[in-house]
Amino acid sequence: MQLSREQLIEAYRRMRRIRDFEERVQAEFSNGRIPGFCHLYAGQEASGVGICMNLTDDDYISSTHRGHGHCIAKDCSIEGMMLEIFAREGGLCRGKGGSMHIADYSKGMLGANAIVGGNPPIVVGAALSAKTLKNGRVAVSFAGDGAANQGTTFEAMNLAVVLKLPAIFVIENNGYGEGTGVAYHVGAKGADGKPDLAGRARGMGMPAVNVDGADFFAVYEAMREATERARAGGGPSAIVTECLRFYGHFVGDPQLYRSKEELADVRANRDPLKIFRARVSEARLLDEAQLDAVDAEVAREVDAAVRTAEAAPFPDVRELETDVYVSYV
Amino acid sequence: MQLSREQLIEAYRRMRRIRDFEERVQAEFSNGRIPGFCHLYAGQEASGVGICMNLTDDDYISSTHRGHGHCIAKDCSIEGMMLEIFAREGGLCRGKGGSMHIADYSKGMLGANAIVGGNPPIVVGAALSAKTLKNGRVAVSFAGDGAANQGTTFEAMNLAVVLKLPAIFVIENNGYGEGTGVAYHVGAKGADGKPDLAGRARGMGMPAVNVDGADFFAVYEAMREATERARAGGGPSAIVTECLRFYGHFVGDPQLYRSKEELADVRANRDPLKIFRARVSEARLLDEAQLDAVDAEVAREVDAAVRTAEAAPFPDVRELETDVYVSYV
Amino acid sequence: MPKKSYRQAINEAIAQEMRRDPTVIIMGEDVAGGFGGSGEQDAYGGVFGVTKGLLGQFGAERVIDTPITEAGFVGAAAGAAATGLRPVVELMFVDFVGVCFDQIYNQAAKFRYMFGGKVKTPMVLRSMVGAGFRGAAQHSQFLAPIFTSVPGLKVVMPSNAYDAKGLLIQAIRDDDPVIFLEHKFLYDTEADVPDEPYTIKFGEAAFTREGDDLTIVAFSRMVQMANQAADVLAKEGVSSDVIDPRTSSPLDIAAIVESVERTGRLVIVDESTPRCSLAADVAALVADRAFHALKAPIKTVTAPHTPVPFAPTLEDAYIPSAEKVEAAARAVLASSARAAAE
Amino acid sequence: MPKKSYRQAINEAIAQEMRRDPTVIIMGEDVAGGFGGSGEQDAYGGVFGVTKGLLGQFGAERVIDTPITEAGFVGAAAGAAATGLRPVVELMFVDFVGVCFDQIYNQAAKFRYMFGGKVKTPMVLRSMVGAGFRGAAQHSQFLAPIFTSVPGLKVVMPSNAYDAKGLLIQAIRDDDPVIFLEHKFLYDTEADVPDEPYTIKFGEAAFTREGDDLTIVAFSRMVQMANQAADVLAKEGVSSDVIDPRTSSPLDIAAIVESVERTGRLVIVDESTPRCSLAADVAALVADRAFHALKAPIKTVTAPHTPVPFAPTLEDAYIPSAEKVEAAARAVLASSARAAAE
Ligand SMILES: Cc1ncc(C[n+]2csc(CCOP(=O)(O)OP(=O)(O)O)c2C)c(N)n1
Ligand SMILES: Cc1ncc(C[n+]2csc(CCOP(=O)(O)OP(=O)(O)O)c2C)c(N)n1
Ligand SMILES: [Mg+2]
Ligand SMILES: [Mg+2]
Repeated sequence: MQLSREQLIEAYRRMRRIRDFEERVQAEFSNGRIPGFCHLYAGQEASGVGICMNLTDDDYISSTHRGHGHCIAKDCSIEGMMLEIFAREGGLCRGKGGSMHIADYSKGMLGANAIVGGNPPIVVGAALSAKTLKNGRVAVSFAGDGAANQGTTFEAMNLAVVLKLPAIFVIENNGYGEGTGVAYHVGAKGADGKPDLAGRARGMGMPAVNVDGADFFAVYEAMREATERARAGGGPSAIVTECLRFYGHFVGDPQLYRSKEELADVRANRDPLKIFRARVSEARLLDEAQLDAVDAEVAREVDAAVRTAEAAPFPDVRELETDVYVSYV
Repeated sequence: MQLSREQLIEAYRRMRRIRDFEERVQAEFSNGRIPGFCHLYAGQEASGVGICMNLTDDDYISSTHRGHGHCIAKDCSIEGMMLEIFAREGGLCRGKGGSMHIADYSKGMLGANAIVGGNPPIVVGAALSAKTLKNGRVAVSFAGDGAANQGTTFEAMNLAVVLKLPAIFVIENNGYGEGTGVAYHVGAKGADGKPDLAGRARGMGMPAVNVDGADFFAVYEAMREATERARAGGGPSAIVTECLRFYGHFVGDPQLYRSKEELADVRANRDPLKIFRARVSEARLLDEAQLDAVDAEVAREVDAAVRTAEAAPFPDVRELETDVYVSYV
Repeated sequence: MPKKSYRQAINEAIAQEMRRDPTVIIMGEDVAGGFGGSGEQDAYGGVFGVTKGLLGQFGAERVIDTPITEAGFVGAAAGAAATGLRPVVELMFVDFVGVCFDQIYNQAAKFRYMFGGKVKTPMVLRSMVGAGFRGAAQHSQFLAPIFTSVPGLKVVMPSNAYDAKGLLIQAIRDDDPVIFLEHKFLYDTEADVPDEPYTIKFGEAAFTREGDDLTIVAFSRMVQMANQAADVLAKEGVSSDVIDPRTSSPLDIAAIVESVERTGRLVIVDESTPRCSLAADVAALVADRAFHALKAPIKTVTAPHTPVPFAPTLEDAYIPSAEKVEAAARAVLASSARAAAE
Repeated sequence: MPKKSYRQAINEAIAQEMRRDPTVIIMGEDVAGGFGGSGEQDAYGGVFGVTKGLLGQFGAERVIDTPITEAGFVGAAAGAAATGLRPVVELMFVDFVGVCFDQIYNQAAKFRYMFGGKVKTPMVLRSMVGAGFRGAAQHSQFLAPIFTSVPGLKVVMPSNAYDAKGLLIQAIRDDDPVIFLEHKFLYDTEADVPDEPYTIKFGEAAFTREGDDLTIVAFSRMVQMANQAADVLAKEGVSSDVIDPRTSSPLDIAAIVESVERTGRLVIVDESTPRCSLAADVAALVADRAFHALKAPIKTVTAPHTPVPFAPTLEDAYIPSAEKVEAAARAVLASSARAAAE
């Protein structure tokens, strides 16, 4: 593991940011302060951060309706995000996109996407740019277990293999697409009888691995290999991260489709932050005080972001018809 | 092999019909007597017939732009087909569909389809009908190697596995999608370095086999197993038939993308009719005279079909606006 | 008569038809919800609970949750419809049509014509339309014009609970493919809805207000805005026909023409973006067929030529409002008065 | 000036832009044709040979054959455009849009707005439109209205070789996503086409005939029918403006309104099916903005509300003909004469 102390702290910071951010969004949403829908990433932190700690701002990622975590993992400003989620003029999308459409091209974040399966083809395009322009970048598609069934996902995978592109397909298997369980919706089963998303990706002609998506280190390592291969011209890979969401599909979801036991188990045994802390403490890589300091710092950041967002103006109604085109007669 | 003499003769008859029909269409088209585009099935006869000899009129098939062979394999009237291809009122689609849209529901032929990848979902629906209505039917999707890359094909496969439907996905790998070779357009490669369409289907969670699509007996046997499994409630299967087309993608295609050697080899060594004749003669299942009699009979049939078609009227212009709806205000 | 919500009316229509006809099935994402999970099986009943309870009544063979593969399962509905079932398939938000449009417009809609009239495809595609929920650009569109433009489809958009039930039962019994557009803003609106099954014929407009000075044609939720505007104008002595065509294909153009021949003035209200919209469609038909009766320009009130924005300040300005309808009506009235004075 | 075909003009536009700008690439099915086969590599150059020769000039890194996965590669074009390339992507027949529409209307078209104006998506989607080739229901559609209705897209449909080159170069240089619709019937038509690169601005209509009695607006191939009809009428002393908007989005409505204000009479010719068509769109705009100038009903000449039939007898009746345009024009003229007489 080549991670420096600074990198470990940064990884923890981003995971903590995601957790705090999402818990705060959950609270603010429930208080009626956030319009629309929100899909929270809490519980899946190690997946997004384990992937993105391998990337620079020049590399590309593209995300889903559950995009807050990916943005934060890719180091987007949480203030800009919070403003956007609060529908304010100063948001990353100037209040026009909202939770499901956050993008920050300056960070290589090509956008959340409210169409399930919408983003994998777009990532193939970003990888094609990288290959054509020979700038050494890689492009990462995040998609859920549900999205993995969309035809676009398969098409994108085949295209990336055919054109040997530096694309990486991360499938975050959190067990559900809305209320429907992966054991039902993915027909392919492995030798263990479990849904075999990695096998399906391998069938498309690329290396694919399954990793524990609650374990930052496992995700990081799998991504390190995939990224090296991609940058070396070795073509695409797939990484299936097995993780679980703490909350419902959307904020407000009563989650009737999940048993009480499952929900309790998730928080007790599958918390990526707890697991990370335990690992770095055991291995004496970081001490508790450092981690606590990050916690405190992040809490302040998130709080400040909410306060900024609350105080910010909504977009002026004249913005309704701007930015449809770069230019139009 | 449980095929009776009558069945063998019938199989040969359908293969011969396809060959004669297609060669005649090629000639008539070149003479300017057939409007539009035609995609010929000659060379792939053993695939369609090997599959359909396992089916009854109640079972369903759905086809592609290269649909003549599948129609004939499913015992559609060649007169009705020829009338349709000649755009005549008496055609199977009353002149409104043409070569790319021949359908005959009385024979379980749900239609050719000019959208590559358009038919696999439709077949899933027919299989769903069969399962819901518990009528023991199976539904077969024919698709090419090119169509196998369409997202709809993957979606249909997964859906059929999830719902355990009596659907069979036949992928006719004739080496090309238009001018693009399968070695290029299918990213997945097997251990032998060749495109692995069966492996991809297996990855989707269903049994899949590769068979020699020029060998009627190999196709028939693979389909027998798949059909039994489907009728017994064992769910979908895939069969990849490796075959080659004698003609170009469409009538008139100069086929620059194929070498002269390839073209010569196809006719010399990959002719399903020659192979069939050799096999049944060697095994003394049928004698040459019987087969010659079929040839003569089919030649007359095809000739009669063309004469009927040539003499038949075009649809009256009043037909333009009929049959858009069952009823419309 | 019992008061029921639009949501209930739809649920009841489906349940009654499923009871009556064993070939009716429903399918879509989370139409039950909970399959393959560790908890309950009818957990969702559709994301807005419209199909809740049907699983318990009809079982998993007829209430079918699908993977997220709209092209796959909408195409399957078409194939099932052509082979003996009457599927009611749900496309959760109409915005998702882009991933399965081929199966709708090239397949289901064209089977009958392409195959020479020898096939019928009795499927219903239910889908949610409309802005106002802060759902942003990919969860708020109206898109009815795209379906309306397709020969072979029928397009239905109830504006109230009573119509929803009658039109949906008609849609399920209908032998052609029907696109049934439910406005998400209307689910909680109530109306008197009979318990018995009943049908409403396609292509028959409803008049929600009657008058002689102005014709307002409005679709789906926009009927509310039209009614409000008409009520304001009525207080000033301007009486309006408000016409809810209920189906855009077939369209009851005869009723509209008849009205315009009486009033001479037309405003059309449509939540679509303006280009090639339902509003444009109706305006064009009237500018041809009732031209000589017109006393003033035809005004349309639509969404602007923009995606649907997220921010409430912007989205509220995006949706046609009663005020905008009123303003359009006043412009038409003023213009005809000026013309008469000239 | 050298005579060139519409096909050559398009090829030349692409080649010149690829030479000028290394970020321009082309991709699609068989845009070269022959990859992975046993024969030649530039075997097709597009199914109608439009992109023939580009592989030899620019190599396989910039002339990219794709598998048959339109959603995949059209989406890839959008993603590539957002990250520094200028892809010219080919959707072979526009009829296939149903399998990739999401990537066009929810993704490429909306990026800029959804992301607050911070992104541009300079892609061109070239596609073949139109009936007349006996291609039947799934290879003959026009579909321009569907694109025109989408905010965020520009929609271009050249009616001749000269315009094809200038509009395509403009499209490639344009920073917004452009749908470029090539009528398959026009590939062999010729015009004077300069060798040098040139651009034609979007939203500027061309007048192919000028006159004061009647305005005929026609799109794409229909400009031919309009010209023929105008020429017949001219012999009888009726002079017409024939307006080719060239782009339906943006639309040069100012030119149309100005003309109708002069002529008072309008016929619109559009190969679309009638509902929510380009014809309806233009009619609605004029019925609002130039109402008081109108002397007669606005007539539209479109395809019927049917799929495209295969049989030549039917397809020939499907396509708007010069005779139908003439008949519509005569109806408009007669109606205004009657009105004047009253
Ligand atoms: C094309 C499309 N179909 C359906 C939906 C509705 N929808 C939104 S999220 C979701 C579930 C996605 O599941 P998954 O991919 O596993 O992601 P997760 O929510 O678990 O992160 C569905 C069905 C959509 N937004 N787009
Ligand atoms: C959606 C769609 N994309 C592209 C085409 C154009 N097209 C027609 S046939 C064909 C090749 C199909 O290849 P394959 O599936 O291997 O079938 P084959 O022609 O070899 O029988 C293509 C690209 C189409 N008809 N539909
Ligand atoms: Mg999931
Ligand atoms: Mg092939």
